[in-house]
Amino acid sequence: MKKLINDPRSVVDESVEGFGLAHADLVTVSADPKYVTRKDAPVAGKVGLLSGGGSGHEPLHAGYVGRGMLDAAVPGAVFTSPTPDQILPATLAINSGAGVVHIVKNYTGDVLNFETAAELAQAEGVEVRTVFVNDDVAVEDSLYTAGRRGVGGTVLVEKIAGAAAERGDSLDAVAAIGDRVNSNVRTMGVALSACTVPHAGTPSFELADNEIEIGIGIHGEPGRHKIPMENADGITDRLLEPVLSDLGISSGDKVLLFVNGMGGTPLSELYIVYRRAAQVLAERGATVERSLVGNYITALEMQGCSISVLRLDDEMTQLWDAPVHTAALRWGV
Amino acid sequence: MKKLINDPRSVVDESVEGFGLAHADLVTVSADPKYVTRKDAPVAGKVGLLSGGGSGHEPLHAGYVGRGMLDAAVPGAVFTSPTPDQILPATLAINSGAGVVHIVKNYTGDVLNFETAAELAQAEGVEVRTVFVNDDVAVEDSLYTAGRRGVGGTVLVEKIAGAAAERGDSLDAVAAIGDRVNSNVRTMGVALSACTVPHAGTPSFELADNEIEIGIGIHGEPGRHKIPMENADGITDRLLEPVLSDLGISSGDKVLLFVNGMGGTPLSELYIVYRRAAQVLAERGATVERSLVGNYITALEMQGCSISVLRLDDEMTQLWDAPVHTAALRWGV
Amino acid sequence: MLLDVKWAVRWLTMCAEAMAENRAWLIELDRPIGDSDHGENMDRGFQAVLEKLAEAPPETPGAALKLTAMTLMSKVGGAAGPLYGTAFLRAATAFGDALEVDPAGLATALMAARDGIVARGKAESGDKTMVDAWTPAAEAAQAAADGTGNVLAVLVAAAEAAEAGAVATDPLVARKGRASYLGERSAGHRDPGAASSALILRAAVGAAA
Amino acid sequence: MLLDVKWAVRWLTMCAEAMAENRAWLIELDRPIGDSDHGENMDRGFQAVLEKLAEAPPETPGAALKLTAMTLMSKVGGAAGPLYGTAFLRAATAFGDALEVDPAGLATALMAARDGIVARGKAESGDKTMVDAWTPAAEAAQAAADGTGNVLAVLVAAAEAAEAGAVATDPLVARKGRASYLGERSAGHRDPGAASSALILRAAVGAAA
Ligand SMILES: Nc1ncnc2c1ncn2[C@@H]1O[C@H](COP(=O)(O)OP(=O)(O)O)[C@@H](O)[C@H]1O
Ligand SMILES: Nc1ncnc2c1ncn2[C@@H]1O[C@H](COP(=O)(O)OP(=O)(O)O)[C@@H](O)[C@H]1O
Ligand SMILES: [Mg+2]
Ligand SMILES: [Mg+2]
Ligand SMILES: [Mg+2]
Ligand SMILES: [Mg+2]
Repeated sequence: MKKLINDPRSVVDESVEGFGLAHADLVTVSADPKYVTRKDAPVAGKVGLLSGGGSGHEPLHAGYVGRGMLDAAVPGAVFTSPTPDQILPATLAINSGAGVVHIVKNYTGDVLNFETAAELAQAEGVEVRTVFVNDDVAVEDSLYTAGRRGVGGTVLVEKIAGAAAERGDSLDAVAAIGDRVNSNVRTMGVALSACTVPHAGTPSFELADNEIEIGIGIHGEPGRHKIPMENADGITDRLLEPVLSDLGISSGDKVLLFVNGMGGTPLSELYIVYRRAAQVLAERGATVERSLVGNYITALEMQGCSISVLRLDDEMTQLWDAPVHTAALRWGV
Repeated sequence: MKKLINDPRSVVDESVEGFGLAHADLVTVSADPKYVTRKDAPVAGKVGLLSGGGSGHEPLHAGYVGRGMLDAAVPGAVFTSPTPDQILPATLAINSGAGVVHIVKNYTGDVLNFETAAELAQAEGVEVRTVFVNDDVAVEDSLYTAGRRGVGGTVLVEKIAGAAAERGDSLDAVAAIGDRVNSNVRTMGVALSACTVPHAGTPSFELADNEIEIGIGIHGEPGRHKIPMENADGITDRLLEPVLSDLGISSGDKVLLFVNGMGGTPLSELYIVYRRAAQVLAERGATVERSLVGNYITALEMQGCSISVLRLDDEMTQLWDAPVHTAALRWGV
Repeated sequence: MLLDVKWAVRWLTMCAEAMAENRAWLIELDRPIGDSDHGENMDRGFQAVLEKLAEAPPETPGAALKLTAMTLMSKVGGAAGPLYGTAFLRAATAFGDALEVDPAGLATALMAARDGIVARGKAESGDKTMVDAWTPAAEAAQAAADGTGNVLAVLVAAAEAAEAGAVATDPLVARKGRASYLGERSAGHRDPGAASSALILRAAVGAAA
Repeated sequence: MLLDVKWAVRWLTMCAEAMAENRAWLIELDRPIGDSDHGENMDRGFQAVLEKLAEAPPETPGAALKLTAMTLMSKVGGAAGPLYGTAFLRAATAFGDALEVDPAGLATALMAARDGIVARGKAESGDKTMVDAWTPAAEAAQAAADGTGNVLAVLVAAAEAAEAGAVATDPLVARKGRASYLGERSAGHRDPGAASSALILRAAVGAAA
C-alpha cells in the first residue's frame, strides 16, 4: 500500500484539517467531535442541510458544504459511518430554528447512527427530517434485504435539496424535494480495480488483469458479479441499461446525465463513457438537459465509474442551475 | 492494461467528442483538425489565448476553454504535442484581429510545433506571441539542456493570462503577464505509481512497493531519482523545499499554493499534503492568499502529486479572482 | 460465585485485548463481504472503552456496561457501533443497580442484549448477521440458568453457542448489512459481526474463570 | 544506377513497413528515457505518408520527399515530427526538380537533412539525439560520394554509419529532448530517435538494392 498519508489512523483528521485550511473562506472545521459547517452557519431562517457518512468518498461530503448546498458534513472513519456524537452537535450547530434535513445514504450503519442522532436532536427541540438516498440499481431492493445503496444520486440530492433550502423552502418542502430527486435517479457502477482502505492495507478485492466488477458500490465492496474486461462502449451499455429500464426512461424525457469517476480513472476516460451514454440516450429519444462529469463521489483510488440518470422536471432543473458555492461544485457565484 | 476505452487509437477522438457533448454550452469542437474553441470565439476586440499539448493531462487544456481563460485548446495524441496543422486553424479561429497568445509548455516537441504554427499564422497576418511555461524545479535549467519542463504552473499561467485577456489587455500585455506568472511559479512532483499510455500498453516505469519517484513530470517519464517510500509530511517537505528556495520565498511573501493530483490519487490525500505545505509556509512567514487543490494537470492514472507555489502580487491576485467559466475551473459566474 | 464489577471490568478489558489481537482477522473477514473495517472499528471502540474505564471506574456491573454502551455508540460508527451500543445498553438496564449478578440475571441480560440488536437492526436468524451468534447464545444461557448452572456455566454455554452460531453463518446468503449487496456471493464467508460477538462472549468466560 | 521517383516511393514504403514492424520496439526504447510514444508517432506518420503517396503519386524524388515532409509535420507531432519534417523538406529542396539523383546529389541532400535537424533542434553531436545518427551518416555519405561510390554505396555507407551512431548513443547522458530530464539516469539506453533514423536510412538501401 502506497499512499500520501502519515499514519492510517490520522488520515481523516489530517485530511479534514487540510480541507479546512484550504477552504477557510467557505467552511469551519470542528476537530473533535469532527464535523464541517458552512462558514456562516446557522443561516437565519434557512432550513439546515446536513449529510455525512464514511470518509474515502471525497469530495463527498465536505466538498459540498457552502452556499446553495450543505450546511454541514459529518465525516466518519474511512468507509465507516459517523457516530451520533458527531451528527448531533453538527445538527445543533446549523439549526437556525427552521429545522434540519439529514441526507443519509442507505447503509445499515449510516441509517442507525443518523436515526439515533435525529432522536437526540428532536429531544433537544430540533425538528429533523431524513432523506434516504438509495439509487443503486445493482442491489436488490426488498423488505427482506438492507435495500438499495445510496451512491451517485447523493450528489444530485444534495445539490437540489440544497438549492431548495437556500431559496427558503420549509423543512417539509426541502425533505420532499430531496425525496423526489431520490425517486427519480438511478445509478450503476463498475470497478476496473479495487481500492485499499488505509487501516486494512490490502486491496478490498481481487480482480484479474482481464476482469472487471459490475455493480460496484463506493466502499470497495465487491460488486454483483465479475465479467471479462470489455471496451468502454460495452461497459457503458451494461451500466446504463438497468438504470434506464428501472427508471422507465422513454422518448421525450429530460434527464441529467452524471458520469462519475471512482477516484483513480482519468477524466478523459469518463468522457469516453459520457459520449456513449449520450448516444444511447439520444437513440432512446431522451434529451440530456444537464450534465456532470468528474470525480464527485469516489471510493479512494478505485478505478472505474458510475453512471447516474436523473429524470428532470422544470423545478429540479431550476434548482440544479441555482447558484452553488462549495469547494467541489461551484457556479453562478 | 485496463482502461475505459474502446481502442487505443481512438482515445483522444472519443474523449474530446464526449467533452464537446458534455459542455456544448461552453465549447465548439473541431474534429479534424482537432481543436476546441470557446463557443463565442472569436470574441470581438479580445486577444485570443490558445494552449495545447499532448493529451493525457485532462482537464488540461480543453477543460480551461471558456470565458476568462482559454479561447482554444489543441490536443495532441496522448503525451505527444499537437501539430501545426491543428494549431494554425485554431489560432485563426480565435483571432478577432487583436492577435493570439500561445501558451506553450517547454518541451522540445511542443516548442517546435508551436514555433512552426506561429510562423505560419504570422504569414497569414495574425500577430502571435508565445509564453513558455517552464516551472519544474526538478529539471536542470541551462543553455545546454532542453531546459525546465512546463508542469503545474501552466494552469496558473492560463488562468491569470486569461483574465488579463478578458479584461481587454493588449497582446503584449497578456503575454507579459503570462511571463510574469511563469517567472514567479515553481513546481515539483512525485509519483507513487507509473501510468500506462494506451498505445504502449505497459506502465511507463517500474516502481517497487516501497519506492517513489521524486521529480516526476506529467508524461509518465521517470523522475530525477527513486527514493524509499516516505510519509506524506516527509514527501511534502522534499517537494516544497526546492520550490521555495528556487523562488526565494521569504517572510512576508504572499503566495498561491497549488497541490495538484496526478490523476490516480484520492483528493483526501492531496489535502493531507496541502496541510503540511501550509504549515511549512506559515513557519516561513509566508501568507497563503489563494489555494487550489485537486486534479488539474494530470498524467493519466498516475498516483502522486505536485506542489506549485506562485508568488502573488496584487494584480495577479485580482486576475486570479476574476470570473472564469470553463468546464474545470469556474467561479464568479 | 456471582458476577461483580471486577468481573465486568475484567471482561471489558479482555474484550479490548481480543479486539486488538483479532483486529486484522476481523478486517480480513469484512473484506470479501463488507468494507474491510470491522476489526478497525471494534478495536477503536474497545480501546476507547479502556480509557473511559480508567478515567471513571464504575461501581456496578450495570454501570460498567452502560459506560461501554455509550462509548461504543460514540466511537465505533458503522453498523456495529449502534448495534453493540444497544446490546450493552439493554444488558446494563437489565443489570440495574445490582452489585452482583446471578445466573438468572445474567441470562436475562443476554436475552435483553439480543433483543436490542434485533430491535435495532431488524435482522432475523439466518440473515447472516451478529444475530446469528446472539440468538443461540442467549437461548443457551437461558437453558443453562434454568438448569443447575452457576454463572460460569451460563457464560460458557453462551460463548460456545455464539461460536457455533458464528461458524454456522459461513454458508448463509446475507439478507441484511453490507454483505447482502453481494447476494449469492456472500455465501462461503463468515459474518464478521458474528465473529466479534463470539469473541466478546468468550472474553466474558475468561474474565470469570 | 541513379535514384528515381520509383526508388523514392519504395524507400518511403519500406520506411512505413519498418516503422510498423518496429513500432513496439521504438515505444519500448522511448519508455525508460522518454514518454513511450516514439514508435506510435512514427508509425502513425508513415502510415499517413503511404496514404498520401497513393492519393497523389509524386513525379520526382524531390516531390516524394516534400510530400513526406509535410505529412510527417502534420501527423507525427512531438519532437520527431518537426525534426523529421525539416529533414525531409531540406532533402527535397536539395533534390529540386531532378528526375534522377546521383551520388553527389544524394550526399548533399543527406547533409542538408542533417543540417535541418540541427537548425531546428539545436542539438550537438553527443547530446544523445537523432543528430548522433544523422551526422555520421551524412559524413559517411559524403566520403563515399567523394570516392568512387555509386548511389548504392553511398546509401550503404550512410545506413551503416547511422546504425553505429545510434548504438553509440547507449552510454551517453542526454542533454536535449525528454531524456535530458533524467540527467545521469539517461545513460545506458539507446536514443529512440537515433534508432528510428537508422531504420529510415536502412530502408533507403533496401529500396535501392
Ligand atoms: N441489520 C443488522 N442487524 C444485525 N447485525 C447487523 C445488521 N447489519 C449489519 N450487522 C452486523 O454488522 C457487522 C458489520 O459491522 P461493521 O463492519 O463494523 O459495520 P459496516 O457494515 O457499517 O462497515 C456485520 O458483520 C453484521 O454482523
Ligand atoms: N533538440 C533535439 N534535437 C534533435 N533531436 C531531438 C531533439 N529533441 C528530441 N530529439 C529526438 O526526438 C526523439 C523523441 O521523439 P518522440 O518520442 O517522437 O517525441 P517526444 O520527445 O516529443 O515524445 C528523441 O529520441 C531524439 O532523438
Ligand atoms: Mg463500514
Ligand atoms: Mg511525446
Ligand atoms: Mg464493515
Ligand atoms: Mg516520446
